[in-house]
Amino acid sequence: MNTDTDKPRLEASSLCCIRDDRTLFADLGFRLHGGQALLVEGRNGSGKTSLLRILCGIRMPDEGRVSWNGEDIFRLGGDYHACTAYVGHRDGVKLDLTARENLAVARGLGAPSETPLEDALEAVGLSGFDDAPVRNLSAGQQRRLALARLLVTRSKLWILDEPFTSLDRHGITVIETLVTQHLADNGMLVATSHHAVDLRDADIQRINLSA
Amino acid sequence: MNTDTDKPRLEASSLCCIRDDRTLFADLGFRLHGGQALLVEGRNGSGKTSLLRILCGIRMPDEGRVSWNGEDIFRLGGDYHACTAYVGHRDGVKLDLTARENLAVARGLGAPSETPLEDALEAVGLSGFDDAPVRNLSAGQQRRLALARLLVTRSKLWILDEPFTSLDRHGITVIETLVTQHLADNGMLVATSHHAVDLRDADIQRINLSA
Amino acid sequence: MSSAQLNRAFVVLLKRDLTLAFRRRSEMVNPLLFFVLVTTLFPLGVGADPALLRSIGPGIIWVAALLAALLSLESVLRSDFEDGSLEQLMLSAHPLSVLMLAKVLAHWLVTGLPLLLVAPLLGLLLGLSGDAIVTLVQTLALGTPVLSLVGTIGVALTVGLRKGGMILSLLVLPLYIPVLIFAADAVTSTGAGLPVTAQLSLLSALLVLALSLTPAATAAALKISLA
Amino acid sequence: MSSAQLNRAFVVLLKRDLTLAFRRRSEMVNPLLFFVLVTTLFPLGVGADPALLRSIGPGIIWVAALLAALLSLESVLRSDFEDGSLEQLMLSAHPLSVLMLAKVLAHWLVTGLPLLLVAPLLGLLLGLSGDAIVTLVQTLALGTPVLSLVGTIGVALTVGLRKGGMILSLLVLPLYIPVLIFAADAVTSTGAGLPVTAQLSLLSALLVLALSLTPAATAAALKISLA
Amino acid sequence: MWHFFHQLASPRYFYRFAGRILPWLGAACLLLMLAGLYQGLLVAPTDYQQGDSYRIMFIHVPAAWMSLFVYVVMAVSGAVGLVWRIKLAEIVAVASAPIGASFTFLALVTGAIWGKPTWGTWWVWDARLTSELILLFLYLGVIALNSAIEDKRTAARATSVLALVGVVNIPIIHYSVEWWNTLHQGATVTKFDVPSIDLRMLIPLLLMALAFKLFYLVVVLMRARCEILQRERNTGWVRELVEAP
Ligand code: HEM
Ligand SMILES: Nc1ncnc2c1ncn2[C@@H]1O[C@H](COP(=O)(O)OP(=O)(O)OP(=O)(O)O)[C@@H](O)[C@H]1O
Ligand SMILES: Nc1ncnc2c1ncn2[C@@H]1O[C@H](COP(=O)(O)OP(=O)(O)OP(=O)(O)O)[C@@H](O)[C@H]1O
Ligand SMILES: [Mg+2]
Ligand SMILES: [Mg+2]
Repeated sequence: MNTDTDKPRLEASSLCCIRDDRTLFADLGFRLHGGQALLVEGRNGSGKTSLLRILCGIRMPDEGRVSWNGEDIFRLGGDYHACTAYVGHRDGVKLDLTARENLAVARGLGAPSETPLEDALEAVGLSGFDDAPVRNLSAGQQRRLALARLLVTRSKLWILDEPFTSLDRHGITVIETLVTQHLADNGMLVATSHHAVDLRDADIQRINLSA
Repeated sequence: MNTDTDKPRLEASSLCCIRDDRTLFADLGFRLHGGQALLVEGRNGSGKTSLLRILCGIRMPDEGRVSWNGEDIFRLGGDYHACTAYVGHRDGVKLDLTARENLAVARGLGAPSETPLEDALEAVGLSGFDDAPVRNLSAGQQRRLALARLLVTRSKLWILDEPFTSLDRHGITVIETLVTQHLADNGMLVATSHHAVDLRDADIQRINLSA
Repeated sequence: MSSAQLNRAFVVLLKRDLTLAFRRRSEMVNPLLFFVLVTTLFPLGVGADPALLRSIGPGIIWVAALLAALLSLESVLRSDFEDGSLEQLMLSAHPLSVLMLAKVLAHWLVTGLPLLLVAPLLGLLLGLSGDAIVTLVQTLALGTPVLSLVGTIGVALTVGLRKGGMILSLLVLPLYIPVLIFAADAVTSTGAGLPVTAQLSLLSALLVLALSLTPAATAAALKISLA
Repeated sequence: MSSAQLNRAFVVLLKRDLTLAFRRRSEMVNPLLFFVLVTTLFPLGVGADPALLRSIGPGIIWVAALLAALLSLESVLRSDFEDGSLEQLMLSAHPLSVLMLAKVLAHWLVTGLPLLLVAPLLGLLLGLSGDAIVTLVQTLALGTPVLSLVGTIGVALTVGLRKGGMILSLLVLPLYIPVLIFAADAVTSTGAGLPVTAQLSLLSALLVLALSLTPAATAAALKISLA
Repeated sequence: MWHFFHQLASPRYFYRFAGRILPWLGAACLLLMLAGLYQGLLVAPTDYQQGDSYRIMFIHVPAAWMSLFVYVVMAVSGAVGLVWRIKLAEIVAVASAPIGASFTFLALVTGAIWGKPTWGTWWVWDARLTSELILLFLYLGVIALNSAIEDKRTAARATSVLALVGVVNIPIIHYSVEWWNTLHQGATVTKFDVPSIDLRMLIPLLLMALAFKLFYLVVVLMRARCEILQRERNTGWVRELVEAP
């Protein structure tokens, strides 16, 4: 693992993304340090999800590069993934497992943090639902479970695509608190949201893709 | 066809719907005459779609009955369907056909109205897109096409499930105008919508399923 | 609804499905290729002895046709279900059974008919005699529509389920057995120089039966799945 | 990542998939039933002559195993793709190829192993000798993992497509042919009293080759499909 | 030299370069083909066993050779495209598949036509015939996958992976089929060996083989040019090209 993780740095330069020969964005760049958040904004279909997937390393940019502490993320591969956590449009939870089992899998596949699974569930307001199959949880509760994944691995960089989908008012506050805490711990955030996000006095950059 | 279609009447009495042993609503009844609209309201998952599908005759109510001009809609079958048009959550348009071909199919399967296909496309703001495969239209345009179906058959009763999904401001106004016109022509409307619906001074009933 | 309108609805739907199939031409050949592939697996599995292949050839070709029909069946209703067109068909003013018949006809024209055309080739590969090949095509002409008709009931029952594929096979394959038996036997008998009118009339009877009964069953099954 | 963590990830994923399969027990038996059904279709198609059945038995059982493997394959990745878990696997800190190996192993334990258990029964039905049945089980033990491994590449390539099923067969069946040939031949040879070490070592070689090459190919294919 | 290849890999440059050499290649192909056919059909002597029917060899054998050759080209360029991310290589891989499939089909059909007079049957489950048939299936799988994926770049990359997997399997399939055949079949009619071929037969055969290679080159270049135009249709240089008179 990278020794530099204490002052992490995510950089993107001259990114370009083309889908079905429509250029979604071009020559996009930014630099993000520990403790900072990047909010990506834009209309439906403007390319927010595509950008996030490029930053995750799921998708190759059509031009440009993304680097983590100065190294290309595709070169880093697993070492980069060990520092990141992604919650996408789809929750990535298995409906036939219980909430706890889902978290255990997530932890087993990443770099485990010290937070016990129960605490992670409690943090997102799911204590008491540990052993129910996720199929019986409501959409909002499933979304909370997906977000609880962020806590069970040691990830500096959280990449969240519409984290507040299907969350009620209380759920949104809970997640905002978690994110603020993460930023205060020198973590980083890249997120999209159609809702306004209240991160108190965090250091926030914004990119608007519809502009 | 029914001779009574000039003063149509939709009645529901003591409807009850149960899903996965959860009672969504019970003992629900109403009576709707030509020129009137019924707006069904309620939270996510409260049973709005289920109610609309019962009114369409896709689903049997667990109790109670729905009648059209005094006759049970399941008894009437095709004769009832000839008087109704339904636009559900899913558009029901084929992505590989053109807009015009889609409308031609819809007309061929129902009781054709006199409106030429071009006029129907124009009414929803799709003129110029007649011959593009629907796959290349945006989500909002696809929704407009689905709504254009309402115009190509002679249907007294429109049943619309979230008609405004993916429509922009202008699209919403267009549809509201069509609906107002339909009501003025002695038509009937049953609709759900999370948005506020502006039907000017139409005669509106409301049912709230979350209450 | 008048019967003229019903006729028109039938033609409209048939034309729609054929147009759709034509717009996705490249997918149209898949069942055909599958049919050829499965047939060629057998010589590789049982050995290349021409006499042996000739004797099991009819059975092999028919089993392959069964499987090809089965796997292509899903497409009859699945995409209509997913984009909501199926609801619209249910809510049309016309009897669902007639509309289903139009869809099955389209499916057969697109996936069954091509099998008839390529079957002689497979017959040659497996060393069937000319007469046997003629009977093979006859049985396919009578039998594959039955497969489409009967299979559609199964599809209608499973269309709402996520993992349709495998369950569908279990529902439908047992129903296919009579067709398989009569058809394969007819071809084998021709190879042995025996008359086959009995088998062919039985197949025709099955076809008539399927034509008259299955559309209603499919319509009923659909109404249940969509509710 | 340390190799202890990698081991743990492998075990976690394997356990996850087995738990999931177990929670959906009723779907687990489907490939098995399909296998049995297809095998029993043949006697119906080719006639009941015992000598004939004995001689084509190995080929038939193996073709049925091929098709059963093929149809169950989709499930390896499809549901993970649909609920977004596959993205999470790609973004885990561990090599995707190792994780894929865990998934394939789970798939084989759930769908391949049961075939081994029921195959003797089918062998008996088709009149294979005791020795031949032993070889049949041996070849299935060596061959079905290859089917799972190779097939997963095809699934990875088609997982994002709407109509995966039929295309998958076209991609994968030709690649299955060597397994079919060696395995069916081994069983037939045993029946004829010939030694089969050559075939079995070839099958083992295929297994080793597949184990070492396919996970990387699957991982590469997945990265392309998900991008 | 390196600079030349580097430039060539840029679609725009390749488009123009291919456009310039295409007429020459086409002409050369035509000449060779005519010469080969003339030599083969008119000059070469009648075979003492097969009569004139053997002359289909001048189509069959080159087509069969090409069917393998094209697959290898496809896999290699696919690999190059995957490893070094050279778009042009992907395009060549994709463009090759239908051509290779056509050669394979041609070899099968001409072989079957040849088989009827020589062996008295259109088809036997001979090793070489069977593996040629499977090769056709491999090609068709590649084509099917490519047309099923809507995004062109993804399609090309997926196709490349499949072609690579296939090329690993070709020798395995080939030997397994050969082995299967020797085990199952006694003496077959299908002994291809032509012990010592008459020079007057060999020359047209080689001419035709060369002509087929050139033919492949011409068609693959044409298809690649089309593909490039389609992929780059939104770039400036293609717009200029289209708008220019
Ligand atoms: C459908 C039937 C046939 C198929 C699929 C077929 C396939 C092939 C293939 C794949 C090759 C190239 C082999 C290689 O380069 O390794 C080939 C070469 C050849 N074939 Fe055929 N063949 C068929 C029928 C025949 C027949 C009937 C004859 C003549 C009796 C014949 C004569 C030859 C000859 C002389 C060669 C060149 C041999 C060499 O390269 O050493 N083929 N054929
Ligand atoms: N799999 C795909 N293949 C081809 N084009 C796609 C694909 N997915 C998305 N697109 C196109 O890419 C564009 C950007 O999609 P993306 O999902 O990045 O948008 P977004 O900004 O996240 O939108 P939303 O607010 O709806 O989440 C869209 O116009 C869409 O049509
Ligand atoms: N196919 C189904 N099987 C079982 N339960 C279902 C099914 N479809 C919906 N339900 C359940 O029925 C309830 C009502 O669903 P319905 O679709 O009628 O809600 P709705 O009011 O239309 O919600 P929305 O505002 O999200 O459209 C939900 O709680 C849902 O869980
Ligand atoms: Mg998005
Ligand atoms: Mg609803």
